[in-house]
Amino acid sequence: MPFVTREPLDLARISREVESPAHGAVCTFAGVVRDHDSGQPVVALEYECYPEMAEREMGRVRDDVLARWPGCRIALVHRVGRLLVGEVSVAIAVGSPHRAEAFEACRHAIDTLKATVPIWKKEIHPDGAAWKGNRPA
Amino acid sequence: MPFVTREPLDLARISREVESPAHGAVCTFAGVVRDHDSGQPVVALEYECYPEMAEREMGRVRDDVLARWPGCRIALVHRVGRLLVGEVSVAIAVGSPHRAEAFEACRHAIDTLKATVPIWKKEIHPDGAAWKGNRPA
Amino acid sequence: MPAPTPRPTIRVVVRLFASLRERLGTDRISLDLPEGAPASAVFPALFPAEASSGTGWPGPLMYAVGHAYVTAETPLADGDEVALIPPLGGG
Amino acid sequence: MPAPTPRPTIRVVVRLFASLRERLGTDRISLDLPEGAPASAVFPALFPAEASSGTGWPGPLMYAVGHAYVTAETPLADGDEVALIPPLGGG
Repeated sequence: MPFVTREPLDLARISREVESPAHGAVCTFAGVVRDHDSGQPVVALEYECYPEMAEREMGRVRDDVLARWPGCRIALVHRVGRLLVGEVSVAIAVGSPHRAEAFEACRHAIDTLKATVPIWKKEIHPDGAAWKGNRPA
Repeated sequence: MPFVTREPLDLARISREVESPAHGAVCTFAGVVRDHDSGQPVVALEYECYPEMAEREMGRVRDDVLARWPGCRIALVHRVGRLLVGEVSVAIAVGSPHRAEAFEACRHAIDTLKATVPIWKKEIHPDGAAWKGNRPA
Repeated sequence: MPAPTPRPTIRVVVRLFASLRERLGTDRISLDLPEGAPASAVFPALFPAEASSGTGWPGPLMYAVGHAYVTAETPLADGDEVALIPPLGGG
Repeated sequence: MPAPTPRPTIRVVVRLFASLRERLGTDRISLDLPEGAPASAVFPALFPAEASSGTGWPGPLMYAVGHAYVTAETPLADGDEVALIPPLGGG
Protein backbone atom coordinates (compact mmCIF):
# COMPACT_ATOMS: atom_id res chain seq x y z
CA MET A 1 0.00 0.00 0.00
CA PRO A 2 1.42 3.43 -0.87
CA PHE A 3 1.85 5.95 1.92
CA VAL A 4 0.16 8.70 -0.07
CA THR A 5 -3.01 8.28 -2.08
CA ARG A 6 -5.77 10.27 -3.73
CA GLU A 7 -8.39 7.70 -2.69
CA PRO A 8 -10.62 7.98 0.41
CA LEU A 9 -9.02 6.42 3.48
CA ASP A 10 -10.51 3.37 5.19
CA LEU A 11 -9.54 3.48 8.86
CA ALA A 12 -10.85 -0.04 9.53
CA ARG A 13 -8.64 -1.45 6.79
CA ILE A 14 -5.59 0.42 8.05
CA SER A 15 -6.31 -0.82 11.56
CA ARG A 16 -6.50 -4.43 10.33
CA GLU A 17 -3.01 -4.10 8.87
CA VAL A 18 -1.48 -3.88 12.33
CA GLU A 19 -3.32 -6.87 13.80
CA SER A 20 -1.16 -9.39 15.60
CA PRO A 21 -1.98 -12.16 18.08
CA ALA A 22 0.82 -10.80 20.28
CA HIS A 23 -0.79 -7.37 20.59
CA GLY A 24 -3.27 -6.32 23.24
CA ALA A 25 -3.75 -2.73 22.13
CA VAL A 26 -4.45 -0.84 18.93
CA CYS A 27 -4.51 2.96 18.87
CA THR A 28 -5.59 4.84 15.77
CA PHE A 29 -5.55 8.47 14.78
CA ALA A 30 -7.52 10.10 12.00
CA GLY A 31 -7.14 13.69 10.90
CA VAL A 32 -10.47 15.02 9.66
CA VAL A 33 -11.27 18.15 7.65
CA ARG A 34 -12.93 20.64 9.99
CA ASP A 35 -15.57 23.17 9.00
CA HIS A 36 -13.56 26.02 10.52
CA ASP A 37 -10.05 27.10 11.39
CA SER A 38 -9.25 29.90 13.82
CA GLY A 39 -12.86 30.99 13.63
CA GLN A 40 -12.94 31.16 9.83
CA PRO A 41 -15.33 28.88 7.88
CA VAL A 42 -13.65 26.18 5.77
CA VAL A 43 -15.43 24.36 2.96
CA ALA A 44 -12.59 22.10 1.79
CA LEU A 45 -8.87 21.49 2.02
CA GLU A 46 -6.60 20.92 -0.97
CA TYR A 47 -3.58 18.82 -0.10
CA GLU A 48 -0.59 18.52 -2.41
CA CYS A 49 2.67 16.69 -1.86
CA TYR A 50 6.16 16.20 -3.23
CA PRO A 51 5.36 12.64 -4.25
CA GLU A 52 8.77 10.97 -4.28
CA MET A 53 9.91 12.65 -1.10
CA ALA A 54 6.59 12.27 0.74
CA GLU A 55 6.74 8.49 0.25
CA ARG A 56 10.27 8.49 1.54
CA GLU A 57 9.51 10.63 4.59
CA MET A 58 6.40 8.62 5.46
CA GLY A 59 8.63 5.55 5.43
CA ARG A 60 11.01 7.32 7.78
CA VAL A 61 8.15 8.03 10.20
CA ARG A 62 7.29 4.32 10.17
CA ASP A 63 10.92 3.26 10.62
CA ASP A 64 11.42 5.74 13.44
CA VAL A 65 8.40 4.36 15.32
CA LEU A 66 9.56 0.76 14.80
CA ALA A 67 13.01 1.67 16.10
CA ARG A 68 11.66 3.40 19.21
CA TRP A 69 8.95 0.82 19.97
CA PRO A 70 10.44 -2.42 18.64
CA GLY A 71 7.49 -4.70 19.48
CA CYS A 72 4.86 -2.64 17.68
CA ARG A 73 3.35 -2.51 14.21
CA ILE A 74 2.30 0.66 12.41
CA ALA A 75 0.36 1.58 9.29
CA LEU A 76 0.00 5.15 8.05
CA VAL A 77 -1.52 6.74 4.97
CA HIS A 78 -2.04 10.35 3.92
CA ARG A 79 -4.61 11.44 1.37
CA VAL A 80 -4.00 14.27 -1.09
CA GLY A 81 -6.27 16.17 -3.46
CA ARG A 82 -9.45 18.05 -2.58
CA LEU A 83 -11.08 16.90 0.67
CA LEU A 84 -14.46 18.06 1.90
CA VAL A 85 -15.45 18.70 5.52
CA GLY A 86 -15.60 15.40 7.42
CA GLU A 87 -13.23 13.54 5.11
CA VAL A 88 -10.14 11.88 6.55
CA SER A 89 -6.80 13.37 5.50
CA VAL A 90 -4.47 11.06 7.42
CA ALA A 91 -4.94 7.73 9.17
CA ILE A 92 -2.46 6.01 11.47
CA ALA A 93 -2.82 2.72 13.34
CA VAL A 94 -0.39 1.29 15.88
CA GLY A 95 -0.64 -2.14 17.46
CA SER A 96 1.49 -3.09 20.43
CA PRO A 97 1.51 -5.51 23.36
CA HIS A 98 0.36 -2.87 25.86
CA ARG A 99 -1.67 0.31 25.62
CA ALA A 100 0.87 2.86 26.83
CA GLU A 101 3.20 2.36 23.89
CA ALA A 102 0.30 2.18 21.41
CA PHE A 103 -0.82 5.68 22.43
CA GLU A 104 2.72 7.06 22.61
CA ALA A 105 3.82 5.63 19.27
CA CYS A 106 0.66 6.80 17.48
CA ARG A 107 1.03 10.30 18.91
CA HIS A 108 4.71 10.36 17.99
CA ALA A 109 3.88 9.26 14.45
CA ILE A 110 1.36 12.04 13.75
CA ASP A 111 3.59 14.68 15.39
CA THR A 112 6.59 13.58 13.31
CA LEU A 113 4.53 13.32 10.13
CA LYS A 114 3.29 16.88 10.49
CA ALA A 115 6.81 18.16 11.04
CA THR A 116 8.64 16.23 8.32
CA VAL A 117 6.49 14.91 5.47
CA PRO A 118 6.40 17.32 2.49
CA ILE A 119 2.65 17.81 2.19
CA TRP A 120 0.93 21.18 1.93
CA LYS A 121 -2.57 22.31 2.65
CA LYS A 122 -4.69 25.04 1.09
CA GLU A 123 -7.77 26.09 3.00
CA ILE A 124 -10.73 26.83 0.79
CA HIS A 125 -12.97 29.49 2.33
CA PRO A 126 -16.38 30.58 1.06
CA ASP A 127 -14.72 33.66 -0.43
CA GLY A 128 -11.08 32.76 -1.01
CA ALA A 129 -8.26 30.42 -0.14
CA ALA A 130 -5.01 30.39 1.82
CA TRP A 131 -2.03 28.06 2.26
CA LYS A 132 -1.79 27.02 5.90
CA GLY A 133 1.36 25.79 7.58
CA ASN A 134 1.39 23.60 10.68
CA ARG A 135 2.45 25.28 13.86
CA PRO A 136 5.61 23.77 15.32
CA ALA A 137 4.73 20.99 17.82
CA MET B 1 -26.29 1.69 22.05
CA PRO B 2 -25.57 -0.14 25.33
CA PHE B 3 -22.14 0.29 26.89
CA VAL B 4 -21.73 -3.46 27.44
CA THR B 5 -22.59 -6.10 24.87
CA ARG B 6 -22.02 -9.75 24.07
CA GLU B 7 -21.76 -8.97 20.34
CA PRO B 8 -18.49 -8.46 18.41
CA LEU B 9 -17.38 -4.83 18.41
CA ASP B 10 -17.19 -2.77 15.23
CA LEU B 11 -14.53 -0.11 15.67
CA ALA B 12 -15.47 1.69 12.46
CA ARG B 13 -19.07 2.05 13.64
CA ILE B 14 -17.99 3.32 17.04
CA SER B 15 -15.65 5.79 15.36
CA ARG B 16 -18.47 7.09 13.17
CA GLU B 17 -20.51 7.86 16.28
CA VAL B 18 -18.13 10.66 17.26
CA GLU B 19 -18.00 12.33 13.86
CA SER B 20 -18.57 16.06 13.86
CA PRO B 21 -17.82 18.77 11.29
CA ALA B 22 -16.19 20.78 14.10
CA HIS B 23 -13.63 18.08 14.87
CA GLY B 24 -10.23 17.74 13.27
CA ALA B 25 -9.06 14.66 15.15
CA VAL B 26 -10.39 11.24 16.08
CA CYS B 27 -8.40 8.91 18.32
CA THR B 28 -9.54 5.35 18.90
CA PHE B 29 -8.39 2.61 21.23
CA ALA B 30 -9.13 -1.09 20.93
CA GLY B 31 -8.22 -3.69 23.52
CA VAL B 32 -7.49 -6.99 21.81
CA VAL B 33 -7.17 -10.51 23.26
CA ARG B 34 -3.48 -11.46 23.20
CA ASP B 35 -2.12 -14.98 22.75
CA HIS B 36 0.00 -14.68 25.89
CA ASP B 37 0.20 -12.94 29.24
CA SER B 38 3.36 -12.70 31.32
CA GLY B 39 4.90 -15.41 29.12
CA GLN B 40 1.98 -17.82 29.56
CA PRO B 41 -0.05 -18.90 26.51
CA VAL B 42 -3.65 -17.69 26.42
CA VAL B 43 -6.32 -19.24 24.21
CA ALA B 44 -9.30 -17.11 25.22
CA LEU B 45 -10.59 -14.61 27.77
CA GLU B 46 -13.92 -14.87 29.53
CA TYR B 47 -15.27 -11.50 30.58
CA GLU B 48 -18.14 -11.12 33.00
CA CYS B 49 -19.66 -7.96 34.43
CA TYR B 50 -22.05 -6.65 37.05
CA PRO B 51 -24.50 -5.57 34.37
CA GLU B 52 -26.46 -2.79 36.07
CA MET B 53 -23.39 -1.26 37.65
CA ALA B 54 -21.15 -1.68 34.60
CA GLU B 55 -23.59 0.34 32.48
CA ARG B 56 -23.63 3.01 35.16
CA GLU B 57 -19.85 3.17 35.52
CA MET B 58 -19.29 3.23 31.75
CA GLY B 59 -21.63 6.22 31.67
CA ARG B 60 -19.53 7.85 34.38
CA VAL B 61 -16.40 7.37 32.29
CA ARG B 62 -18.12 9.10 29.38
CA ASP B 63 -19.42 11.93 31.57
CA ASP B 64 -16.00 12.41 33.17
CA VAL B 65 -14.36 12.78 29.74
CA LEU B 66 -17.04 15.21 28.55
CA ALA B 67 -16.56 17.30 31.70
CA ARG B 68 -12.76 17.41 31.35
CA TRP B 69 -12.70 17.99 27.57
CA PRO B 70 -15.94 19.91 26.94
CA GLY B 71 -15.60 20.18 23.16
CA CYS B 72 -15.15 16.50 22.50
CA ARG B 73 -17.37 13.52 21.71
CA ILE B 74 -16.79 10.00 22.99
CA ALA B 75 -18.18 6.53 22.32
CA LEU B 76 -17.15 3.47 24.31
CA VAL B 77 -18.30 -0.15 24.39
CA HIS B 78 -17.05 -3.21 26.26
CA ARG B 79 -17.73 -6.75 25.16
CA VAL B 80 -18.34 -9.61 27.61
CA GLY B 81 -18.52 -13.37 27.18
CA ARG B 82 -15.87 -15.67 25.72
CA LEU B 83 -13.42 -13.87 23.40
CA LEU B 84 -10.79 -15.61 21.29
CA VAL B 85 -7.30 -14.34 20.51
CA GLY B 86 -7.51 -11.31 18.21
CA GLU B 87 -11.03 -10.33 19.19
CA VAL B 88 -11.71 -6.82 20.49
CA SER B 89 -12.76 -6.58 24.14
CA VAL B 90 -13.16 -2.81 24.39
CA ALA B 91 -13.41 -0.01 21.85
CA ILE B 92 -13.25 3.71 22.53
CA ALA B 93 -13.41 6.62 20.08
CA VAL B 94 -12.90 10.28 20.89
CA GLY B 95 -13.39 13.13 18.46
CA SER B 96 -12.18 16.63 19.25
CA PRO B 97 -11.17 19.85 17.53
CA HIS B 98 -7.42 19.16 17.93
CA ARG B 99 -5.31 16.04 18.27
CA ALA B 100 -3.77 16.61 21.70
CA GLU B 101 -7.06 16.36 23.55
CA ALA B 102 -8.25 13.45 21.39
CA PHE B 103 -5.25 11.38 22.51
CA GLU B 104 -5.44 12.54 26.12
CA ALA B 105 -9.17 11.98 26.47
CA CYS B 106 -9.02 8.53 24.86
CA ARG B 107 -6.13 7.49 27.10
CA HIS B 108 -7.93 8.86 30.16
CA ALA B 109 -11.08 6.93 29.20
CA ILE B 110 -9.39 3.53 28.96
CA ASP B 111 -7.36 4.11 32.14
CA THR B 112 -10.49 5.11 34.07
CA LEU B 113 -12.54 2.27 32.60
CA LYS B 114 -9.98 -0.31 33.72
CA ALA B 115 -9.92 1.14 37.24
CA THR B 116 -13.65 1.63 37.81
CA VAL B 117 -15.97 -0.46 35.61
CA PRO B 118 -17.01 -3.73 37.30
CA ILE B 119 -15.85 -6.20 34.65
CA TRP B 120 -13.76 -9.29 35.36
CA LYS B 121 -11.52 -11.39 33.17
CA LYS B 122 -10.67 -15.07 33.33
CA GLU B 123 -7.68 -16.17 31.31
CA ILE B 124 -8.14 -19.53 29.63
CA HIS B 125 -4.83 -21.37 29.31
CA PRO B 126 -4.23 -24.61 27.39
CA ASP B 127 -4.27 -26.47 30.74
CA GLY B 128 -6.29 -24.33 33.12
CA ALA B 129 -7.70 -20.91 33.86
CA ALA B 130 -7.14 -17.98 36.20
CA TRP B 131 -8.93 -14.75 37.10
CA LYS B 132 -6.69 -11.81 36.30
CA GLY B 133 -6.94 -8.38 37.88
CA ASN B 134 -5.68 -5.20 36.26
CA ARG B 135 -2.57 -3.71 37.75
CA PRO B 136 -3.14 -0.25 39.20
CA ALA B 137 -2.38 2.42 36.56
CA MET C 1 -33.55 -10.53 85.12
CA PRO C 2 -35.52 -10.13 81.80
CA ALA C 3 -34.45 -12.13 78.73
CA PRO C 4 -32.11 -10.06 76.51
CA THR C 5 -33.85 -8.23 73.70
CA PRO C 6 -33.06 -10.04 70.42
CA ARG C 7 -30.42 -8.06 68.56
CA PRO C 8 -32.08 -6.44 65.51
CA THR C 9 -30.94 -7.80 62.14
CA ILE C 10 -31.09 -6.63 58.55
CA ARG C 11 -31.30 -8.74 55.41
CA VAL C 12 -29.24 -7.81 52.35
CA VAL C 13 -28.79 -9.38 48.93
CA VAL C 14 -25.14 -9.98 48.07
CA ARG C 15 -24.01 -10.10 44.43
CA LEU C 16 -20.95 -12.21 43.74
CA PHE C 17 -18.67 -12.17 40.74
CA ALA C 18 -15.65 -13.86 39.20
CA SER C 19 -13.58 -15.87 41.70
CA LEU C 20 -16.03 -15.17 44.56
CA ARG C 21 -18.97 -16.39 42.49
CA GLU C 22 -17.10 -19.54 41.54
CA ARG C 23 -16.07 -20.24 45.12
CA LEU C 24 -19.62 -20.08 46.48
CA GLY C 25 -21.21 -21.58 43.38
CA THR C 26 -23.79 -18.79 43.17
CA ASP C 27 -23.93 -15.20 41.95
CA ARG C 28 -26.52 -13.97 44.48
CA ILE C 29 -27.18 -14.82 48.10
CA SER C 30 -29.33 -13.43 50.92
CA LEU C 31 -27.50 -12.61 54.11
CA ASP C 32 -28.65 -11.58 57.59
CA LEU C 33 -26.38 -9.16 59.40
CA PRO C 34 -26.66 -7.21 62.63
CA GLU C 35 -28.16 -3.77 62.22
CA GLY C 36 -25.46 -1.21 61.48
CA ALA C 37 -23.07 -3.76 60.00
CA PRO C 38 -20.64 -2.14 57.55
CA ALA C 39 -20.16 -3.26 53.92
CA SER C 40 -16.94 -4.94 54.94
CA ALA C 41 -18.89 -7.37 57.16
CA VAL C 42 -20.14 -9.24 54.09
CA PHE C 43 -16.86 -10.92 53.20
CA PRO C 44 -16.17 -12.57 56.58
CA ALA C 45 -19.82 -13.60 56.85
CA LEU C 46 -19.69 -15.46 53.53
CA PHE C 47 -16.03 -16.50 53.43
CA PRO C 48 -15.07 -17.10 57.08
CA ALA C 49 -12.06 -19.28 56.32
CA GLU C 50 -10.53 -16.86 53.81
CA ALA C 51 -11.28 -13.86 56.01
CA SER C 52 -9.65 -15.39 59.07
CA SER C 53 -6.57 -16.50 57.10
CA GLY C 54 -5.85 -12.84 56.50
CA THR C 55 -4.51 -13.44 53.00
CA GLY C 56 -7.10 -11.09 51.57
CA TRP C 57 -8.05 -13.62 48.90
CA PRO C 58 -8.86 -12.90 46.10
CA GLY C 59 -7.08 -9.58 46.35
CA PRO C 60 -8.25 -6.26 47.76
CA LEU C 61 -12.04 -5.94 47.60
CA MET C 62 -14.16 -2.94 46.81
CA TYR C 63 -17.80 -2.63 47.82
CA ALA C 64 -20.91 -1.36 46.09
CA VAL C 65 -24.38 -0.69 47.45
CA GLY C 66 -27.23 0.00 45.06
CA HIS C 67 -24.83 -0.12 42.06
CA ALA C 68 -22.52 2.58 43.40
CA TYR C 69 -19.14 2.22 45.07
CA VAL C 70 -19.10 2.77 48.83
CA THR C 71 -16.35 2.69 51.42
CA ALA C 72 -15.80 -0.45 53.49
CA GLU C 73 -17.17 1.37 56.55
CA THR C 74 -20.52 2.32 55.00
CA PRO C 75 -23.36 0.94 57.19
CA LEU C 76 -25.77 -1.35 55.38
CA ALA C 77 -29.55 -1.05 55.55
CA ASP C 78 -32.25 -3.66 55.35
CA GLY C 79 -32.98 -4.53 51.70
CA ASP C 80 -29.66 -3.26 50.32
CA GLU C 81 -28.09 -4.89 47.31
CA VAL C 82 -24.43 -5.24 48.23
CA ALA C 83 -21.70 -6.32 45.83
CA LEU C 84 -18.26 -7.63 46.66
CA ILE C 85 -16.01 -6.30 43.91
CA PRO C 86 -12.85 -8.37 43.44
CA PRO C 87 -9.94 -6.88 41.45
CA LEU C 88 -11.24 -5.54 38.13
CA GLY C 89 -10.20 -7.03 34.80
CA GLY C 90 -11.95 -4.87 32.21
CA GLY C 91 -10.19 -3.37 29.23
CA MET D 1 45.67 40.82 -20.39
CA PRO D 2 43.79 37.60 -21.18
CA ALA D 3 40.00 37.58 -21.14
CA PRO D 4 38.69 36.40 -17.71
CA THR D 5 37.90 32.68 -17.53
CA PRO D 6 34.10 32.25 -17.62
CA ARG D 7 32.87 31.47 -14.10
CA PRO D 8 31.80 27.80 -14.05
CA THR D 9 28.09 27.20 -13.61
CA ILE D 10 25.90 24.27 -12.65
CA ARG D 11 22.37 23.52 -13.75
CA VAL D 12 19.84 22.24 -11.23
CA VAL D 13 16.14 21.37 -11.45
CA VAL D 14 14.06 23.16 -8.84
CA ARG D 15 10.78 21.62 -7.64
CA LEU D 16 8.19 24.10 -6.42
CA PHE D 17 5.13 23.50 -4.24
CA ALA D 18 2.13 25.21 -2.74
CA SER D 19 2.41 28.99 -2.58
CA LEU D 20 5.78 28.99 -4.39
CA ARG D 21 4.38 26.89 -7.24
CA GLU D 22 1.37 29.19 -7.56
CA ARG D 23 3.54 32.32 -7.55
CA LEU D 24 5.76 31.11 -10.41
CA GLY D 25 2.98 29.28 -12.24
CA THR D 26 5.07 26.13 -12.58
CA ASP D 27 6.07 23.21 -10.39
CA ARG D 28 9.48 22.62 -11.96
CA ILE D 29 12.10 24.94 -13.38
CA SER D 30 15.72 24.67 -14.54
CA LEU D 31 18.13 27.07 -12.92
CA ASP D 32 21.77 27.93 -13.57
CA LEU D 33 23.83 28.80 -10.53
CA PRO D 34 27.51 29.44 -9.91
CA GLU D 35 29.46 26.34 -8.99
CA GLY D 36 29.42 25.82 -5.24
CA ALA D 37 26.19 27.72 -4.71
CA PRO D 38 24.37 26.60 -1.56
CA ALA D 39 20.78 25.34 -1.49
CA SER D 40 19.72 28.68 -0.05
CA ALA D 41 20.76 30.41 -3.30
CA VAL D 42 17.73 29.01 -5.09
CA PHE D 43 15.14 31.23 -3.42
CA PRO D 44 16.72 34.62 -4.22
CA ALA D 45 17.47 33.43 -7.75
CA LEU D 46 13.81 32.60 -8.42
CA PHE D 47 12.09 35.11 -6.14
CA PRO D 48 14.36 38.17 -6.13
CA ALA D 49 11.70 40.63 -4.99
CA GLU D 50 10.55 38.51 -2.05
CA ALA D 51 14.11 37.63 -1.07
CA SER D 52 15.25 41.26 -1.03
CA SER D 53 12.19 42.37 0.95
CA GLY D 54 13.44 40.20 3.80
CA THR D 55 9.95 39.18 4.85
CA GLY D 56 10.82 35.54 4.40
CA TRP D 57 7.68 34.93 2.40
CA PRO D 58 6.05 32.39 2.49
CA GLY D 59 7.49 31.54 5.89
CA PRO D 60 10.72 29.78 6.79
CA LEU D 61 11.90 27.50 4.01
CA MET D 62 13.52 24.09 4.22
CA TYR D 63 15.55 22.58 1.42
CA ALA D 64 15.79 19.11 -0.08
CA VAL D 65 18.26 17.68 -2.57
CA GLY D 66 17.60 14.30 -4.14
CA HIS D 67 14.45 13.86 -2.01
CA ALA D 68 16.24 14.30 1.31
CA TYR D 69 16.36 17.32 3.58
CA VAL D 70 19.62 19.28 3.54
CA THR D 71 20.80 22.35 5.39
CA ALA D 72 20.62 25.75 3.72
CA GLU D 73 24.43 25.75 3.41
CA THR D 74 24.70 22.47 1.49
CA PRO D 75 26.54 23.09 -1.82
CA LEU D 76 24.62 22.09 -4.90
CA ALA D 77 26.05 19.99 -7.73
CA ASP D 78 25.30 19.97 -11.42
CA GLY D 79 22.19 17.91 -12.13
CA ASP D 80 20.78 18.09 -8.60
CA GLU D 81 17.05 18.11 -8.03
CA VAL D 82 16.49 20.81 -5.43
CA ALA D 83 13.20 21.47 -3.66
CA LEU D 84 12.11 24.58 -1.82
CA ILE D 85 9.97 23.35 1.06
CA PRO D 86 7.55 25.98 2.36
CA PRO D 87 5.89 25.46 5.77
CA LEU D 88 4.36 21.97 5.88
CA GLY D 89 0.63 21.41 6.16
CA GLY D 90 0.26 17.63 6.36
CA GLY D 91 -1.84 15.87 8.96
